[in-house]
Amino acid sequence: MRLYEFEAKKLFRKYMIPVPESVVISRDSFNELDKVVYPVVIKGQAFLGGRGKAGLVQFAECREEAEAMICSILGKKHGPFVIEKVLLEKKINIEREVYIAALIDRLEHKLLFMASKKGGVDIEAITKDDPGALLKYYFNPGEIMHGFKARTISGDLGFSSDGLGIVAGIILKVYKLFLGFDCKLVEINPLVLSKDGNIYALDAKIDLDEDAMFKHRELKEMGIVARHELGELTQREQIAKAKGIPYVDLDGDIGVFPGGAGFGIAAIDLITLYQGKPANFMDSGGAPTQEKLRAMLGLLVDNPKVKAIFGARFGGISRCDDWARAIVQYVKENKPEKPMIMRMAGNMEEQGRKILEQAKRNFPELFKKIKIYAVDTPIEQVIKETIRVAKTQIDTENPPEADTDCADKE
Amino acid sequence: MRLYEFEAKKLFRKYMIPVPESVVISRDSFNELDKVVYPVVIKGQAFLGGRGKAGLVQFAECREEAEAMICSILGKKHGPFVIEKVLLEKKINIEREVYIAALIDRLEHKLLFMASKKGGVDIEAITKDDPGALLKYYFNPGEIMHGFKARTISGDLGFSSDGLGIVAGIILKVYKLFLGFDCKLVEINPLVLSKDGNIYALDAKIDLDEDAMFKHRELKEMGIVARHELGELTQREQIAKAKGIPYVDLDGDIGVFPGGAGFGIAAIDLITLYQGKPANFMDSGGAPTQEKLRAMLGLLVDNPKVKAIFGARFGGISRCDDWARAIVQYVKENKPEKPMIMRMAGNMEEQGRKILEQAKRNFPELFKKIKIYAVDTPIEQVIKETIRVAKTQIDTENPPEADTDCADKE
Amino acid sequence: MSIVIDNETKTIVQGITGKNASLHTKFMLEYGTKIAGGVTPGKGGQEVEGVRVYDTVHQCLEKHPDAAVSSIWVPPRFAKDAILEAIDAGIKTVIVITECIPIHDMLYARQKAKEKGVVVIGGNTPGVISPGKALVGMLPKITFKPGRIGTIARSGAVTYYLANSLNLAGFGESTSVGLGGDPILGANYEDILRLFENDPETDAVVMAGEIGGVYEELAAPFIEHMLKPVIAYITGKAAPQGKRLGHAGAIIEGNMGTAHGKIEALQKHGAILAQTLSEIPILVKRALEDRKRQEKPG
Amino acid sequence: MSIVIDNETKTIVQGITGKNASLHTKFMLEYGTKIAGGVTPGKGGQEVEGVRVYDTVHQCLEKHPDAAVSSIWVPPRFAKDAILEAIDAGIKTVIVITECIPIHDMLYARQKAKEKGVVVIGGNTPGVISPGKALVGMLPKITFKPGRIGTIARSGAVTYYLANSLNLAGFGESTSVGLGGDPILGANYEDILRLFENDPETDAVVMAGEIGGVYEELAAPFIEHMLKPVIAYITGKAAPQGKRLGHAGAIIEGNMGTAHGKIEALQKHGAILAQTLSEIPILVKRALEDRKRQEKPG
Repeated sequence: MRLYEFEAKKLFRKYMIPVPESVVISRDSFNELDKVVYPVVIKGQAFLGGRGKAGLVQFAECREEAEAMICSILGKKHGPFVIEKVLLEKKINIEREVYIAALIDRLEHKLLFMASKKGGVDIEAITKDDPGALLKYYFNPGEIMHGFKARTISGDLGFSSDGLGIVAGIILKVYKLFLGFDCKLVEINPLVLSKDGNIYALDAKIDLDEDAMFKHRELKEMGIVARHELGELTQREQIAKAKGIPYVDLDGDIGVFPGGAGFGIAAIDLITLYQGKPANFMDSGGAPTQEKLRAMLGLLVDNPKVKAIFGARFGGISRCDDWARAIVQYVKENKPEKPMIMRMAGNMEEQGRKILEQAKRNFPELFKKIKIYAVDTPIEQVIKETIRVAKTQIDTENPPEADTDCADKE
Repeated sequence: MRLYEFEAKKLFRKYMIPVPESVVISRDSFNELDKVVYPVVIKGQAFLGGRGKAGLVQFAECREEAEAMICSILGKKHGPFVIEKVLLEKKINIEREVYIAALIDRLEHKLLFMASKKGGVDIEAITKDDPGALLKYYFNPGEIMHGFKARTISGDLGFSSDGLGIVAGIILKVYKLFLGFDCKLVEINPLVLSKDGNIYALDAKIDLDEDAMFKHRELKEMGIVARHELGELTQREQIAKAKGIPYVDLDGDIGVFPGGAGFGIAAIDLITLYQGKPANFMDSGGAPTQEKLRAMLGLLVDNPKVKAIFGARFGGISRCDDWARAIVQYVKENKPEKPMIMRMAGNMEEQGRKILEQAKRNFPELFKKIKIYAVDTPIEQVIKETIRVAKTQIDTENPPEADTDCADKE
Repeated sequence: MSIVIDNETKTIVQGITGKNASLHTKFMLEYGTKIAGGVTPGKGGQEVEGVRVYDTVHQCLEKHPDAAVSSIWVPPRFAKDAILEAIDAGIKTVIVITECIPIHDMLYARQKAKEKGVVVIGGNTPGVISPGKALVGMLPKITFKPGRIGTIARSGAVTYYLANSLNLAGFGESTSVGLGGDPILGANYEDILRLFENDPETDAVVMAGEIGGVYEELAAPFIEHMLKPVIAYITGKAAPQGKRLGHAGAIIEGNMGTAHGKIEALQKHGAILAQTLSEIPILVKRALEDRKRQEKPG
Repeated sequence: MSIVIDNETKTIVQGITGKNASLHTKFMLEYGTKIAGGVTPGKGGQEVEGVRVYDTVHQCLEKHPDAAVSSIWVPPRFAKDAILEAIDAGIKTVIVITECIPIHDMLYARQKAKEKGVVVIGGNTPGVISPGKALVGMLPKITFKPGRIGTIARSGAVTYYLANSLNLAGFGESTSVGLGGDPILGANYEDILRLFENDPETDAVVMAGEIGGVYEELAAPFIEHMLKPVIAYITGKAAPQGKRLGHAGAIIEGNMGTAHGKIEALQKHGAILAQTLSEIPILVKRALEDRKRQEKPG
C-alpha cells in the first residue's frame, strides 16, 4: 500500500531521518503558504513516479509564483490519479545524490537493502545499462542490521569522513523503519548531500503491508488508513470494506457476484474474453453469512453502471441452499429490476434449486429477470448470456452523469 | 551487580510484571506507613538470601505491630550487610508457587531460562535432591523468545486455562527485561498464584551487568547506581570510583599499590600467605597518568587503617620513570609519614631509579621511610618486609574510632 | 501413497476451538482424516468433535508422537507464532489455512521452516485433499473424485472448478493442493510439481495460477524437465494494476505479477496453456493421448 | 611457526586512531609486527605511524586481502560491532584489547565467531606475543624472551611477572597469550592449551588463573590428556566475595569462581600448582626433568 511522499516523510521524521522543512497544501489550506520560505520546491503528491517529466515538480522564487504553480498542479491528472495535495519543501542545493532502499526480495524470500551511487534518476533505467551500479545486501527475515554493515554500505556509496557515519546512521534508520512498520519497501531516491554539507532524504517512497497495519495503530493517528496498493478507495469500495467485502470497482456494466477470490479473478477474464465489461471484482470469502451475501448483491444492484449481474456459486464450504436463500430474501425485500444470470453447482445444489423454484412460483413478477443454471451448463455459456442480456438493456437506466461520485476518479 | 528487591520490583513494574502493592520504608520515611493496608508483609532489604530464616521477613496485622517489627529489622545485620530499608507488601494468600529465572549460562555461553514447579524454597537445595525438578530452556545470545516458547514453559510449569496465557506473558516479560537491561540474572522465586486467582512476583532478584549500565540511563533516574556485585560502595570506594580507580576496601593494614588488576589480586594473596593483612585491592589500569598515580597513593596514605604501603611496578606499558616521577611528586607535596616498601622493574627501570635516588639525596627526611627494590629482589621478599614494617608501627596512628565512616559497614 | 497426506497421516488442528476450525474438524473427521488432537492455548482439556484439545503443540505431541502434519487456523496475528510452535515441536508439514498473514511474519516463519526442513503449505491455502483418503483444510469433499490428475492452485474456488471440470470429463484427482492466496507462500509450484512428477499415482498435472508475485514464473523452468504433462491456467489477464483482488497476494505491482508475464514464462518452458476452465479437461486428454503415442514407438 | 601469530602474520588495528591504539601501533611496528592497515570509521585516508587508516574493515581487506588477524582497541560500547565487522569481513583471528565489554554483547559476538570458525581472544586481553617474532596488543617487549615455554594468563601484569620469573631462571617463551580479564572470553584455556600441546616449539605450559568465572575449571579435564606438563598458578585465594577486583571478570559470585574451586579442579586433573610467582620456574624445571627421565627408560 503506497504512501504519499508527504506521508512517508512523516514516518521518516518519526525515525529521525532528515527531510527538508515542508508544508502540505491542498485546495482548502492555501493559508499554509504563509509558512513557506523561498526558493521552494513544489511537488504534486501522486502514487506514481515520473512526476518531474509530468511537470508536477516545480521551483518557485516567491509567493505569487508558488500560488500560480500550485494552482496549475492541483487537479492535474497523473496516470489515473488526480493530484489533490502538493508538498512545498525548502530548496536544497545538491552536491551529490545517491539511492538507497530496503525491500522484500520475493524471489529469494529475503530482506534486501539496495544502494547506488547513481541517485536521483530512475534506478531501473540505470541498472538496465549498468547492473553493477546497484549494490545489494541481503538479510534474513527479521534479521537486524548491525552498525558495521551500515558503515560498509555507506563506504560502498563513496561516503567518507563525517558523511560516512551520518549516512550509515540514515541507512540504519531506514532499515529499522522498514522492519518496524512491516514495510514492503522504503526507498529514498535521491538521498542528497547538500552544498552546505547536510544530508537529506529528498524523495520518500514507502509501501506498507496492509495486512500488518493492525500492529501499527499510530498509522491511523497519522491519518494513514487502508487504500489500494496504488490509489484511494472509491466510495463504493469504502462501503464494501466497512462490510468486510473485498470489492474493487471496474469500468464496465456487468456486475460480478462470484464465490471466492480466485474465481472472481477468472470471471473478470472470461467476461473480457467474450467482449463484455465487468463492473467490479468481488470476493465472498469462505462461508459468507446471509447478510453478507445480500450486501454483496446490493452493491451491484445499487450501482447505476451495472446493467446485468453474473452470479456463480460453487457449493463447497458455502452451501448452495444458503446462497439461494440469500438471493430470494434480497429480491423479495429490494425488488431489483436488473437481470441476473447465474449458475449454481455443488454442495446442496438440489436444495438450493428447490428454494429458487418455489420463490419463482410464488413471486413470478419479481423473479422474471432471474435465471439460475445448474452444473450441466458450462460457466462460459452463463457468462456469454449475461453479456448478451446486458447489451439489450436500455441506457436510461445508467445515465452517465451519475458516475462521478462513485467510480474511480479517472 | 545485585539490586535490592524493591529496586528489582521497580523494573518489574516498568515491564508490567505484576507485583503486590508496596511501600519502602527507611528510618527517615516512617510516614509512608500511612499508605499501608493490613495484613502486610515486612521484608528487610538485603543483598543475600535466607532472609526468612534470619527473621527479616515478618507479618503484621496492624500499624503498631508493623512499627515494632520494622524497628526490630532496621539496623539488623544480614551477613556483612546492615538492613537500612524494609519493603512492606500487601499479604498474598498463596495457592501455588513456582520458580522462574532468566540468566547467563557461563559454561555454555548461552542464555538460559529456568523454571521449576517447586517455587518458594531454595532452588539449589531442591535440585540437589531432584535435578529433574529444574527445567532448562536454552537460547542463543541475543535471541528473542517467541510466544509459543513462553506458553510451552508455562504449560511445563503445570499452568492451564487462563493461567497458561498469563504466566506465559510474565515469562515473556521477564525474558524481555533480562535482554532489555543487559541482566546477568532475573529471578522470581516464588511466582505465585494467589487464592483469589491472581499472579504475582512475590520476590524479585536482578543482577545487572555493571559494564552495560551506560546503555540504560533510566537506571540512574530510578536511583540505581553502580555498587559492588553484592553491597554498597564505601565512601573511599566512591571517591576512587569517581577518579576512575578500581579500588576495594579490605580489612587489613597493608596498603597495596600494585600495577594491573591481575597482580593486585596476586599481591593480596601473597600478603595473606605471609600473615599480613591487605587494606585494599587496587588497579592502576594500563598506562595511568601521573595524576591518577598520585591519587592512588593518596587513597592509601589518607586511610588511617593503613600502616605500611606495599608497591610494585612492572614497567611495561606503564614506564618505571613515570611511576617514579609520580611518587616523588606525591611525597614532596604531601609529606606522608607512612613507610613504603616497593619494587620497580622492567621498562625504563634505570631512569626510574635515578629519579628516586636524586629525590632521596635532595629530601632525605621525606624519603627516609621509602624503600624501592629492583628486579633482583624477589617480589615475595618485598612483601614480607612490608608486613614486618607494618607490625612495628605504633597503633596511635590508627585510632579504631575513626574507622566507621569509611570502612565497609560490618 | 499420495503426496503430502494420505489415509495414514496423523494430523493436528491448531486453533481448533475457532468457529471455522471446529466446523472443518467435523468435515475432516467425516472424510476419514486422522486427527490426533487440537491445540488452543488456555483451552487444554476441552473436546471439539470428540478431538482432545491441548494447550500447546508440545503437549499434544507428547501424547501423539506420530502426528506429522499440523493445520493452522488461528487469526493472522498469531499465525507466525503457531507455525513456529509446530516447527519447534517437530511437525514435518504445516498447512496454513490462516489468510492475510503479515508479510514479514510469514517470511520469518518460512525461513525457520526451511532451516529445519519443514514443509509449509499456505498461508491462505484451502488445504490439501487426496480424494478418498484424507483431507486437511476446508476443501468441500463433494467436489473431488479419486483419479490420476494432480492439481495445484492458489485459490480455493479455482481448485473446486478445476476438479469439477476434470470430474465432468471423467477424470479424477490423485491429490489437489491449494498453495494459498497470500503473497508469501511456504511451498511453491515447483515444490509440488516435483512431488507429482515422482508420484506413481499421478499421470498429469493441472496448475492454476493468478496475478501477483512470481511463483508461477519461478516454477516454469522446472516444467521443462518434467516427463508428465502440465496444463496451466492463468487468471487475471483483465485485472487492473495496483489493486488487490480478494487474495492478499493477488496484486499486480509495477511489472511484477501480470498474467501475461506468467503465461509467457510457462509457455516458453513447455506448459500447455488453457484459456478457459472448460478447455482444461480437453487439453489434459489430448496431452495424455500424445504421451501414449510417443511412448509406443519408443 | 608459532601459535596464533608469527613473523609472517599480517594484522589490522581497529580503532587505530585512539590514543592507546596509536601508541601501541608504534610499539608493535618496532617489534616487527606486520600491520596491513588500521580502521577508524570516518578517518579513512589518514595515517597513524605510517599505517594507512581505512573507514571499514572491508575497505582495508580489499587493499590487503592477506590480513588474517585484527586487534580491537575501540571503546567498549563499539566492541561488539567491531568484532562482528572483522568476522563479516573474513578475519580469522580477532584479538580484543577493549575491556569491560557488556556481557550480552560479548556473548553475541562470541557466538557469531563460533558460527564462522573465527578465533576470538579477549576481551581485555593484553595481547599475544611470540617473542622475537611478533606482538599484537600492549605487552611490553622488554619482558619477553624467545624460548620454549608457553604461557597463558588472564591478566596483563601477571603475564609479565610469569615471563619475568621464567626469564630470570633462564627460560624463555614460545608464545605468551593473554586470555583477557573480562567475564566472557572468546578463547579459553583449553583452546590455547590445545595449540601449545600441538606446537613443536613449546615444551611446557604455564597457565595463570584468577577468581571469577569457570574457565580454569572447564580446561582442567583437558590437561589430563596432555603430554606436556602444565604448571598452574591461581590468584585470588584471599579475595573477598561479591566484589570485582579490577578485571570485570574477577568476581566471586556465590560458589562460582573461587580460587579454591579452580585449584581443586586443576590439581585433580594433573596440573602442577605453584603457590608463588618465584616457585613457577622451579616447578617448570622439575617437570621438564621428570619428563626427560620418563622418556629415557621408555
